[in-house]
Amino acid sequence: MEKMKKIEVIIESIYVNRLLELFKESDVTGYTIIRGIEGYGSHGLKTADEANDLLSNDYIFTLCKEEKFNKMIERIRSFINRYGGKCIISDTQVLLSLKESKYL
Amino acid sequence: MEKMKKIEVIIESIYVNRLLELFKESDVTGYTIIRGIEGYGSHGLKTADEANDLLSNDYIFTLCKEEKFNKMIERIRSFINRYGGKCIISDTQVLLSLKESKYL
Amino acid sequence: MEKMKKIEVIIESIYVNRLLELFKESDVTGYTIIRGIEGYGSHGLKTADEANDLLSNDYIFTLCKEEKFNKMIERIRSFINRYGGKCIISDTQVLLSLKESKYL
Amino acid sequence: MNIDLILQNILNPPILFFLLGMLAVFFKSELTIPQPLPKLFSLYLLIAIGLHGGYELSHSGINTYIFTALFLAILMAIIVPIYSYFILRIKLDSYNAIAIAATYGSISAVTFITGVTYLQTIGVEYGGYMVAGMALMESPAIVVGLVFAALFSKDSADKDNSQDKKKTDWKEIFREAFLNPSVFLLVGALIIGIVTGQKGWDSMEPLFGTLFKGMLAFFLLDMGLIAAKRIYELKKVGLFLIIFAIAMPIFNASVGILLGYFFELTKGDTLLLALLSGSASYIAVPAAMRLSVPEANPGLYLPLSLAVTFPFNISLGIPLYYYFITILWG
Amino acid sequence: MNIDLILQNILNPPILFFLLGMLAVFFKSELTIPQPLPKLFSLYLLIAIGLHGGYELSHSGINTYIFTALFLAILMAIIVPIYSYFILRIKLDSYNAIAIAATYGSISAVTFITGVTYLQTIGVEYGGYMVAGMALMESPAIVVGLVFAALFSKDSADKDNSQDKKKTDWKEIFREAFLNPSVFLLVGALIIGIVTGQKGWDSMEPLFGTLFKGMLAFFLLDMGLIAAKRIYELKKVGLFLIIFAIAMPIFNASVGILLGYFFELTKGDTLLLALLSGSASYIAVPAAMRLSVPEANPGLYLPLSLAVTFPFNISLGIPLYYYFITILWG
Amino acid sequence: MNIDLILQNILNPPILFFLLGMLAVFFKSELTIPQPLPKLFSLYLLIAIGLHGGYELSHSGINTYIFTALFLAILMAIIVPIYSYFILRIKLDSYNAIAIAATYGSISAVTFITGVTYLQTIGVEYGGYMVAGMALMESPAIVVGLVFAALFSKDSADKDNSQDKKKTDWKEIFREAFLNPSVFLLVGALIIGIVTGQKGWDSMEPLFGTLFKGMLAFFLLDMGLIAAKRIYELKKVGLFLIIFAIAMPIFNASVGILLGYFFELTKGDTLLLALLSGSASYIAVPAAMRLSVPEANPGLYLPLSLAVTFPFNISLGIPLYYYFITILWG
Ligand SMILES: Nc1ncnc2c1ncn2[C@@H]1O[C@H](COP(=O)(O)O)[C@@H](O)[C@H]1O
Ligand SMILES: Nc1ncnc2c1ncn2[C@@H]1O[C@H](COP(=O)(O)O)[C@@H](O)[C@H]1O
Ligand SMILES: Nc1ncnc2c1ncn2[C@@H]1O[C@H](COP(=O)(O)O)[C@@H](O)[C@H]1O
Ligand code: NA
Ligand code: NA
Ligand code: NA
Repeated sequence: MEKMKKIEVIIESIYVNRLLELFKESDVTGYTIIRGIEGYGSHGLKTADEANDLLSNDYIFTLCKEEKFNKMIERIRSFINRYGGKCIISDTQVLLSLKESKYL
Repeated sequence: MEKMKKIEVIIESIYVNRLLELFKESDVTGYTIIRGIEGYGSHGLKTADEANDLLSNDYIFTLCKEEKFNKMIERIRSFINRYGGKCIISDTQVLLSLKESKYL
Repeated sequence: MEKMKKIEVIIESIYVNRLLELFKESDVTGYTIIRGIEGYGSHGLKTADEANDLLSNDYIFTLCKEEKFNKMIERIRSFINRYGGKCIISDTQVLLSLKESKYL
Repeated sequence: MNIDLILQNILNPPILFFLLGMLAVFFKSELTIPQPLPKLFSLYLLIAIGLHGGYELSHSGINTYIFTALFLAILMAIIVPIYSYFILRIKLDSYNAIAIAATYGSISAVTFITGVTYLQTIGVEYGGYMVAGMALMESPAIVVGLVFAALFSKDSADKDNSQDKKKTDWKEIFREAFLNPSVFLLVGALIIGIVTGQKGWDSMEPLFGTLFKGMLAFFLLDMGLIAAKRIYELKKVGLFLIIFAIAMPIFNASVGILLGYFFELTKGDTLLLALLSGSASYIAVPAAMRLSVPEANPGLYLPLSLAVTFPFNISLGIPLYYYFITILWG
Repeated sequence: MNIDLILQNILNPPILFFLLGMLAVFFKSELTIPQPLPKLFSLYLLIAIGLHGGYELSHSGINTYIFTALFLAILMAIIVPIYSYFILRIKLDSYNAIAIAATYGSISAVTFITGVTYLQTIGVEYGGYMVAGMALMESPAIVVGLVFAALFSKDSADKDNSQDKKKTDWKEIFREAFLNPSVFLLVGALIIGIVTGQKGWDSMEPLFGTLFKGMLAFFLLDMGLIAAKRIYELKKVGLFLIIFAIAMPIFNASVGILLGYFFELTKGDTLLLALLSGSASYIAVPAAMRLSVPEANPGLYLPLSLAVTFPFNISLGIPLYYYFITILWG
Repeated sequence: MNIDLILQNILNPPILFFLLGMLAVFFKSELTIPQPLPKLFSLYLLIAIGLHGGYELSHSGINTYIFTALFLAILMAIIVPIYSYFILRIKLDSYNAIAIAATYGSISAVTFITGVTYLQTIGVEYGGYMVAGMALMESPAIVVGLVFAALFSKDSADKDNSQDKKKTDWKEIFREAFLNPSVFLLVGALIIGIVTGQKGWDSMEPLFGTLFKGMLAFFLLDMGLIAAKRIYELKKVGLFLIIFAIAMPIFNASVGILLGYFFELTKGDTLLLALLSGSASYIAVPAAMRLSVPEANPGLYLPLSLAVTFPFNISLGIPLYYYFITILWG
């Protein structure tokens, strides 16, 4: 098991590609997405039942080591300043497969 | 970054409006919902593929400061006693946008 | 409130039944599933929009006490070695309903 | 009873697709029809039923005969949950008796249209106004259930000391009774059908008329999957309730048939009245009961309605009730 | 103005289903049409419109008249967002003025086909090439919006010091303008319709022709739900913009009608040109604006387009514009 | 080879929608058809194919000719995965050779119905019993794959010391072979079609017959999106396998054609036999292989089947195989 940060982001679906680009540029090795979710926050109610990506959220999380996280955090902060959304950071343990123990 | 509690609740979809009311009465400023999920627990199997909200769960979480959480916890407990479901509480850090740093 | 481990697993949808079997054999008392989610990792991109369960992930989590977790962990590790996927472990507090306080 | 009557009903693609869905579960095939596809089918069926019923009403207008039929429909919808409650109290606590009584007091739209398909197959006339009857039969059982809940389970209100909660509930439950999606959409489409008449129907028929039986078959495939999955829960339900779930529909249908006979309804209309009386709700009422009587166990009323009464009615019930009718009418 | 014109439009099932959807929200019925069902309907409608338009173009070919009609369509699509921007700047900042101007400069496909349905109801001819006109009118407003964003809101680019970001945006926004799913699918289906001609249409007509009005009704039920939900946001929008959301379509449609009159389009084609000019986008343009002008508030442009302009156009706008046309044409 | 044969195939709306889907991906348009819409289309197509095949079988009955055709179908389904395996072993390890061989040994229903559409376009007769042939051809390759896995990759079983796991697998894999949703639904619908005959088909035809080509076009639009996305993975696949993915179908189809010739099948039936032999599974078999041979890389067998063989077969393969047939038959 490896200690890692779990970075969860909830943003308007329309901005998800831009966030994934940010992840890519930060050398993130993996992520998980749950699309078309709902929510309420400072930008109002997202109901996810519209013919429109502006009214629906996506939920993305990525796991990474503390160092990588420290490098990303400012970029995520300015992303959220510009596009809205929430970012939640928590401490987790990740169970690695044999192969991955080498990768990460 | 701000230390906050993440309160996750899994309940039968049919009760989600009542939970949101509880949130509202507790002055929760935001929440996120993932609808139509499946699960197994003391109330049996929820398969989410039925023409029926009783057999499907919703997953809701809200982030709030410790004080607000302490005020809510008894209401959530009695909600779960009445309607079933699970409530998970964990410690997280939330990255705030410039604007929100004032709000919360 | 009860201290528990939250074990989150992300795997190819096609293997979810096998994981649930593993859970059953480990006497897990409950779990939650979010199906058809997307992700990227060492096994490439899962887009969840295909007529095919191989290209989509499921997200499952279960809450259990530390002892049960310790018994399961090696089985999950060998599961992930064989079938891929990610397993995230974190510490949480679970709010129990009156009834359950007896069960668990 | 003539075996032909049964075969004429069962050897129709919709019923066979229902059986196919059940077989898929029994054989553990991984066939699934994920949400929101079942939702699409049920929206479609409700709109189609409503529009067509409205269209026929726009032709027939309202007369004493139709008025009588609709009156009988409401009558059945009120008395069935009342006497069901007292029968159920023999073995069950108040909460569960209320929930099950309300479930059986209301109706199942898919059972209704399977009956309509059967009448078309055997070439027996029926009236489009029976759709209005169906719409009128959905809500009364919910109201009866709520009144009984207020009368017979007051204690629960005391335990839970949040009084304001109780007040909001009433509004919410009223909405569940009269504005739940099924009733709302059915009545809405019915009115649109009446208002737009022949011209409206001409433009809607290709989708909501011609394709109807195919969509019913598709939907029943899904219902087969759903019903079969619930069968595994029946072992927890107990013999009394399983017998109830077959005997009660037959009894209710018989009452409907007798009423139809005495008030001189046609054979087709009587079958539909009987079927509505004998059918049990598995969407609207369970939802309303879950909200208003959370103490009742949905592990009882759902499997009974879905896995026993529904399959029984659409396979054997329909020809059985029609057999009763042919005997009475001579 | 003749009340009959309005009734002829409103007493059609599709419009009535739209009203039913709105009522569902006002009465707090829990009727929902969850994703991806709305997506299914909109994919269907785009393909159907494109195929049928292409099929008709394969018959008519291109001539000077059609060329004129298409030219007028593009003209309107360029000038509307330009003058709208300057009107909006009276009260709004640059960002919001750009986003709203672009929204109103583009078109709504569902408004268009509701107009087509109206013309069929009252038996007035129109040309299938107007579908090509519609396709041509989607993108210009996005381009105008982007040029204005570059001209009038440079400051924002400075604040955000990630210069490379700005470059990629242009490519992304170009894609949004010309390759967004609506434009892409519509144009693609149009070309397939042209290429496969009569034979192609014969094989596609049962799904994409015959069922069209039923599917439109189904989709408008959902649009009613969506529009009504947004109405609650209008209180934050302010009177100026609400007036804008009704006056602007009437004005734009009138300009379209005058152009149609002077360039001698037929009455049917002119109505469609007017309607396209008067309609506002609620999918493609809002998406493009959200990406390129994140500073603009979608809480303004979305409710205006969805909850004011769209309902107005399909209920009163269509007969009103047609009334103008009957006056001019005499 | 006559270019007309190709154009007759390609200039059909379904194939053009497939190309449109591919273009959407290449042009990076954000057109998507989210789940469960693709699922809806594939359920529809399976039911439609099954019902129609069953309906035709209810007319034709079983005779020696049909028996021969079905026998040849099974024969091809058994020998193709066997010889494919040995060809693939030249370059690949046992696991991947098994998975790919099984994939190519089974069939693709959408390829089959595209072929049926082609025959209708060019006016050539074929037998509805070929649907039964298709159903019979789905499973054998899975069984062959499993037997090979047991024979040639025993070592893996040892590594994993959970013996009981291995036992349950067999049951699960048997289910995958004979009760996977595709086979189950197809065979179920086929039987329903046979049992309900003319009368059943009459009631189902509006949905499952008349709309078929439109639904196929809709589904192929999605398949275009899916296939094109996988093309980007082909660079990791290597030239040997890409050549395999085109040469193998041609070879398998040719074997099918020769068998059809010697056993005196009609031209139409032979084309369908060839197409089934040449097509590769992209749903049922990959799923079964992923479960039973997790060591094989789905990044190989999925892109090959989806992004090479499927597009090749429905665009060039069909007319090519038909060209071979016209040469042989003279
Ligand atoms: N306090 C909160 N707890 C949980 N989720 C939140 C919270 N605030 C915002 N969100 C989620 O983040 C999304 C964007 O937040 P916002 O930008 O504040 O509107 C919302 O639509 C919610 O899904
Ligand atoms: N131990 C558990 N771990 C994860 N999820 C659970 C657990 N127990 C219950 N759940 C979820 O909570 C829902 C309601 O729980 P219950 O009221 O116990 O049936 C279940 O359907 C599951 O989705
Ligand atoms: N670093 C990561 N952060 C979040 N999710 C991940 C990460 N790596 C992998 N995943 C998820 O786990 C799935 C399987 O991982 P893998 O077996 O590495 O392909 C991926 O498709 C992702 O959904
Ligand atoms: Na009843
Ligand atoms: Na416009
Ligand atoms: Na094959």
